[in-house]
Amino acid sequence: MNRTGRMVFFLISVAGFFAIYLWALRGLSPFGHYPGPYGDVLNKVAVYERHATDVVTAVNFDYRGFDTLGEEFILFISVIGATLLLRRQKSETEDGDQEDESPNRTAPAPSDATRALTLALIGPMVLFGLYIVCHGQLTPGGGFQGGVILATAPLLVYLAGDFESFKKITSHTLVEAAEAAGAGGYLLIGFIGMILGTFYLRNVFALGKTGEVNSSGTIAAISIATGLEVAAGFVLLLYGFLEQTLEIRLGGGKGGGKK
Amino acid sequence: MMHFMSFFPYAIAAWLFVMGLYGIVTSRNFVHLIICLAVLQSSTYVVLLSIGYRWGGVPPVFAGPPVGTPAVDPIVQALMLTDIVVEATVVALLLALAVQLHKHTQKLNPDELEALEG
Amino acid sequence: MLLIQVTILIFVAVAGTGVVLTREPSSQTVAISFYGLLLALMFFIFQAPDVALSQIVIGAVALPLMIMLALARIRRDREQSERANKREEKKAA
Amino acid sequence: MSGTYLVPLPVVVPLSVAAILAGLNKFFPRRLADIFAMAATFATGAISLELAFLSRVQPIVYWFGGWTPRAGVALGISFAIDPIGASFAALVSLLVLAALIFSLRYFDSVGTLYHVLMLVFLGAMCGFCLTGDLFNLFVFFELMSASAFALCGYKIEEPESLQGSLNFAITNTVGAFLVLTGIALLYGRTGALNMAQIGRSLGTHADGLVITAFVFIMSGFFIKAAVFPFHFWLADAHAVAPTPVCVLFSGVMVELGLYAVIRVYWAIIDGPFASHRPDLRALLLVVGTITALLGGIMCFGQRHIKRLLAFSTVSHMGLMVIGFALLKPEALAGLALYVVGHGLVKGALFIIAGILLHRLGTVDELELHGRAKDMPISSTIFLIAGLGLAGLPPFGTFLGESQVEHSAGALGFGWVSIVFFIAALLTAGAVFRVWAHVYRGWGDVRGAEKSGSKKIHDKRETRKGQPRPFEMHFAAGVLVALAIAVGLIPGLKHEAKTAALLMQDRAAYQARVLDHAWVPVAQANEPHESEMASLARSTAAAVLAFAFGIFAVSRFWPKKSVVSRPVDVLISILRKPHSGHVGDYVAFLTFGVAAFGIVLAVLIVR
Repeated sequence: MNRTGRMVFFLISVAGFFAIYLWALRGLSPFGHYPGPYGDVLNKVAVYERHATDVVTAVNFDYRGFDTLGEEFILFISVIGATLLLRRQKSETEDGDQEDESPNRTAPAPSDATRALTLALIGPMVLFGLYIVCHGQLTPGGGFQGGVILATAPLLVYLAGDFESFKKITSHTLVEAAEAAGAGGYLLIGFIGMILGTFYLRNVFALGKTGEVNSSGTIAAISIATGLEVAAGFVLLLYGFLEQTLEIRLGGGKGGGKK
Repeated sequence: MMHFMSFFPYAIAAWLFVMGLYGIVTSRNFVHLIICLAVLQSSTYVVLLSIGYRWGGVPPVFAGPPVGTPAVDPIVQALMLTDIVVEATVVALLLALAVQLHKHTQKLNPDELEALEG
Repeated sequence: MLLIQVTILIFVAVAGTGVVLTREPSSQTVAISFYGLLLALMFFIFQAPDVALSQIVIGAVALPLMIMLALARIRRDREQSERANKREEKKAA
Repeated sequence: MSGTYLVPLPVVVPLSVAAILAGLNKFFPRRLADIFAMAATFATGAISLELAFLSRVQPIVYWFGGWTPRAGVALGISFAIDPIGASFAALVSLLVLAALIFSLRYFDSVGTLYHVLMLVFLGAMCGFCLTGDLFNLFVFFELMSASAFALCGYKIEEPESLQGSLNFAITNTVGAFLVLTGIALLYGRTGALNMAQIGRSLGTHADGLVITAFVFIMSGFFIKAAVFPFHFWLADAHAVAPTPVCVLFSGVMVELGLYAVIRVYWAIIDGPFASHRPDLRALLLVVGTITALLGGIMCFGQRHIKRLLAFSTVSHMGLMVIGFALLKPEALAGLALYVVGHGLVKGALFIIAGILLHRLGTVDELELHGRAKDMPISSTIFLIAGLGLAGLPPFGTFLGESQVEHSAGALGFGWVSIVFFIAALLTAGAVFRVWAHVYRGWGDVRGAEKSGSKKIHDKRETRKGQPRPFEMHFAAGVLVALAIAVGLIPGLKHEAKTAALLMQDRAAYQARVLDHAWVPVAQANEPHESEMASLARSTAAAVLAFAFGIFAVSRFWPKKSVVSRPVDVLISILRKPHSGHVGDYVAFLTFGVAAFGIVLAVLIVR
């Protein structure tokens, strides 16, 4: 189809689509009147049963923990997939064009002030990330959000220094192993319940005292595993794209790290 | 106002879905198209959020307010968390494909690609 | 509260439309980052702090960052091919 | 219940091995990774098969984390395993195993990442087959898609491959959001995510919300299932994906899209739709017929063998949609058998195409003309698989097809047999034509260069050398043999019908899941149908398809004559929308959703 044809066809279709969607939405209860019962039941029982004050985290890592397991693996496999898709082929080992003539390729090195500021940010950032990971069962946050925050720490190193030192901290093999360990850790925690003779992903650890950091049993453990996986996963994702972008500026670099 | 509000958030969700589709169909650049897909996805956030909302409800975090305070639905929020991860990962995969496509063809416009006709 | 809710919803709708209609990917990256922040704000207003936090780190930071990096790579491709073209032209001349 | 501890394993085992392989990426020699992956796949298949056997007596309900429902409210996520779901999981494992065997000589495997992707793909499809929770279904759908996108774009050096994967990924992601929106709508109405609980609280009234939610979920899954007008991505993705990935895409992934629609329909939507079944039947019969015929014609018009096989999958998906559309236990039983038979046969055909690519570096029918005369084993397997595609007794496809046709006849839709016949004639005919051209060297292809679809350049996927790769032939041969064996297992038909009754019994499903009740499984009564008629019909269809394929390479085939000109025009018109342009595909997708919604709305609310 040419552009006009496609446009006309689409506009007619989308009018019908919009109409049936709106028709469906009219069948929902009015906004602000959540009908329940799923959420209401959990709001009532989750804190007592799981000793976690953040019900969303309790849902994520316990009641519907199997969903989150799948979600972790979506992230896991996307990182693997992106690594695979961004891999360097044999034909472009050093990605050609060594005779790069454009002088403006090398960005100006960050000034010392910027450098100091960014480096000073790293410590608090890591602490903040860890805090979010560990307090998931108490306050908003958890392994997922904290993990992404943790992943920004190596990025700050990149901003302060350059890709080479970024590469040094984020030893590819190690980060890959960390990612798999996070995802595998989640699976393993699930197995504990099975080994003890109950169900997969059963929360079998001591629940602790509500409101304390080591409360809520496996929820905290899973949150930490998730944090590890997410942090490593996002570092790998950003690494993949950064490498694609920056290899020339740094004179080639080692490449995808694997054959 | 209350009456208006009882349907308005849902309509926003439908609108975002339609806009996302529009962007995808008319896109001239795969990166633009991928971003439109993210807009389309935000429609699902809005619809989930609206379904689980309750007037005057507190967030489903009972660190401050005692259990039993009317709260919004925690389930949709858990679903949205999954949804957000899905968004990030799908965008990452699609971008990786688009980057490679451009590397090999120097093209990103779907109108200019003709490799797969018939 | 009601007024804030209506306002943020309108903002989200307008910003979403704006992101779609911004055809230039690099300015669109800025737009999607802003849009991500607006969504996070909306989640916060509608009592979903957990989701808001995720949305800030993903929607407003990680996602635009990935898009930016991809665009940088694409721009590099362009420059490279342009240079190659020029070189060939030189040779031809 | 015995065997309960097995339930999470079909998902957890492949994912665990994937995590181990990914974590120790650098330290795993290639062969060790092969062995690990194959062992995990084999174990998954064995466990799934065992679950299928166990669930015959009573479907198995398993609550993750031990969150059994309270007062009919499901707190956690359940797996609800019945024989059909578990058998599909076993079929998935079998095809993954075949794909892994085929890819033993796959080049450039990037460490163990390929294995990791395959294993996660396997785990996701198994979870998809077994789950009883609607959102969990979506999660596994996305997990399956994410690994599929990466696998599809594996050959990053080919622009076609990247474009095909982008089309695949974009359309399927839009589909996933449609599904999610449908789930959100149902959740907003019922406040539940467990399928049994949604089904119970949805009531029996079909209003706008229920209709649209079903249309969204159905359309989203139909995108995966490549049903008209959502099928466009399929040929693009298949033409470019690596061969072992094609085996999985065509053999099971596409079918699982339909499986999800069937699961959701019988667990949830049949409540409100029970009195509107004729309306839904009419819509789906039309859609299925169009898909079957369009896919068949497009299939016959291809010269790129993988693309040809891809369109044959579209055609067969149409037949399967017809099997679902009848909404009868017998048809559902036939459909399940057909999925198994078709998956095995199609897997074998793709593997043989992969061998051609391995050996001769192309899968273009005309370029290959007569070049594979010295490949008797491939030739034989290809021919037998073609007969299986045509539905020759005693293939599993025949067993399924005859039951669907019988059920259709009982409902007064005798014309369904004609659709099956035409689809077999076109798709199997095309396969036989390829066989005659490539393996026999019959016919004359000079001057035919311009005809047919556009050529796609393929690169070799495998290391050169060893002209007769034993393990590739072994994989294909086993699949074909199993496809025949499926048709010969005594009592399988009866089992399938019992399983279909089980899947369709909504009240019993709800009682089992939500009330932990033991409901005796209703046994299907022995059918009293005449075997002879369908036996003769299907044999005749297969023979005619063979004759048609041979006729197509003979000199009597009308080229550029008065007869063929209208056909050429038709094909070129049909080819237009298959433009490879993702904007077109999404426009058609929007059209499809809107059309389904409006048609169902008009039929039901009138």
